[in-house]
Amino acid sequence: MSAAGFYALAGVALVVLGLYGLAVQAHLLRKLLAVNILGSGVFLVLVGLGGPADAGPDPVPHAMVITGIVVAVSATALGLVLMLKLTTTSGRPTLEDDAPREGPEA
Amino acid sequence: MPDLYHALTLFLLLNLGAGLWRVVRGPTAADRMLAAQLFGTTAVAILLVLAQAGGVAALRDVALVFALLAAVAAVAFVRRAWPQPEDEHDRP
Amino acid sequence: MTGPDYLAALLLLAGALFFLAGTLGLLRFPDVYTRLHALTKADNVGLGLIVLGLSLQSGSWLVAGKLILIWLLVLLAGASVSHLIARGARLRGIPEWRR
Amino acid sequence: MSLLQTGIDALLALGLVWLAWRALACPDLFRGIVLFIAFGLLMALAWVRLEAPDVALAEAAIGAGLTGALLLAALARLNRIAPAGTRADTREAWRNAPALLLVLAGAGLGLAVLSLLPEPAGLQAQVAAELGRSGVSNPVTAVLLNFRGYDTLLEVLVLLLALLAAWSLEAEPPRREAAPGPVLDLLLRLLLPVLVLAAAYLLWAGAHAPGGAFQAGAVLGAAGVLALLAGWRLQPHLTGLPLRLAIVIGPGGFLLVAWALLLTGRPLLEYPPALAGALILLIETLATLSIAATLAVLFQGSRPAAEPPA
Repeated sequence: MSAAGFYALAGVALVVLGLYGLAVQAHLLRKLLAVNILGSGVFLVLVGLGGPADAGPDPVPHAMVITGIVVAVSATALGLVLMLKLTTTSGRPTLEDDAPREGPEA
Repeated sequence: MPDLYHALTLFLLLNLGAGLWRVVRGPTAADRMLAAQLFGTTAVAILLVLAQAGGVAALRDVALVFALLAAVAAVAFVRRAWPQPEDEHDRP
Repeated sequence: MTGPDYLAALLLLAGALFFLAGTLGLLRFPDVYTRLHALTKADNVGLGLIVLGLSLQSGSWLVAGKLILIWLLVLLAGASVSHLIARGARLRGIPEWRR
Repeated sequence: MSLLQTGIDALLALGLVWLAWRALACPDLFRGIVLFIAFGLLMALAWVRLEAPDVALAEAAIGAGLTGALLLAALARLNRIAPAGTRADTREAWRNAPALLLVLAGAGLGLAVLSLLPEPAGLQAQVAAELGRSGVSNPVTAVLLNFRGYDTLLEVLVLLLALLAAWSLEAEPPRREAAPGPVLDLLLRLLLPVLVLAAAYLLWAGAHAPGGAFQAGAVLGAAGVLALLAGWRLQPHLTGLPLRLAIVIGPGGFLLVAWALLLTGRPLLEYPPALAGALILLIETLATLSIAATLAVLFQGSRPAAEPPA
């Protein structure tokens, strides 16, 4: 298999790990890490599939990934601000459904 | 010579992998951050070696960016994420 | 391979050795202060030797100058960060290792 | 390809997956963030191996510099707001996972990738054919600023949107920074001019070599983050209109160029070949300023005007 193949498959593994983390982690900061890892996996698949062929690497996925990286960091920054705001309001850095219920019996 | 460069790259990568043990073990936050600092230096070395091996001058620019920003994460750690000793922020 | 090639290879290998020493120190030394000491060996000497070896190979003063600039920047970052972390560790009362 | 190179690629790919797994699964959040910083570093090396130096530059500036600082600063604030909240029991969570569904999704994705790998069909030929008329000789910059310029226009607008959303949330103002001390102060005085110079170099080099507005903006933004971390703040008279102008000048200038071209009867963002190089440099310069200002202000999280003058 070509080198690009390794990275494309690693990208698939990162997508799965990211989805897994996003689904099962309660902490929002951890969810943001998961989204970032998921995004990195997508980028790797994109570039890996357009990877170095006989005609050289394909510049179009490269350009898309560069914009993707910048969008990811700005979205992460916004996500962190949202998380901090939520934590200030609710006292917990998790979404309501993920947290254990604190009913009157607790 | 290209074989030497690639062997060197592989060796440095293995070094980096060994350093991960310190990130996982700690014990203090400073130890983990130190290991990350070493990774940055190792990455610079790898990039410079690969630039020479493949004749890709642009990789030296990547190494330059790494070298320029090597301190950012560690400074963020020291200034923000490391729990402050009590008297530190009361000074003018 | 000619004479300069052997010299460059020797420098690169020596640099790699210092990286190994730095990593081993990071893993084996007992406290954060001694580990800082090990880390700076990789920054200063390890990268320095590799930069020297590659400069010999590059065959261009411009490239050699850029390599040395990169090394100096890493030195600056490494020295400052080591200082900041060591000072922070002392302020926070992280104990030094005693035999 | 030699065995050694295969070894490098295999090690990098495995390292990426292992780091991602540990970053998500380890019990301590701080450790997870440090592992994620190492992950970003390996990503940059992976881009190098994939012959994508432009992407490697962007990843180096953002993954190694900005993201780590952002996450660490957010963790610090989180620890102040909710000291107990940073340790979530991940083990519990990992047990109740819809694992089967994810294994199926992974298998499907893997099969799709494997079936696509043997015949990479790229746009190399089309880009190469049009490159002469694009105004630049770096194909990635040509795609970013010319062939798919509308993508990049929307992208700088996304950055602006993220900043507006963050500002509208009225997050708590950041605490006064401790005095930087002589070493950090000296580091900044030495490093900031070099950072600005490097950003200008990357911006200029982008026309013919890897580099460009995003990489330059990220490096300049990291310089701003470093200054903020040391406690340096903008003069009060600069935090109002001048800062906002720096933030909108990129998307604004881009839109003006697009509008002016429409008036001359051309399709959206199709530059006249004779002017393409100059227009791209103009747009990229303005975009670099805006990207840098936006990233640095996003790192701060709140409106700088809301701070009491120090």
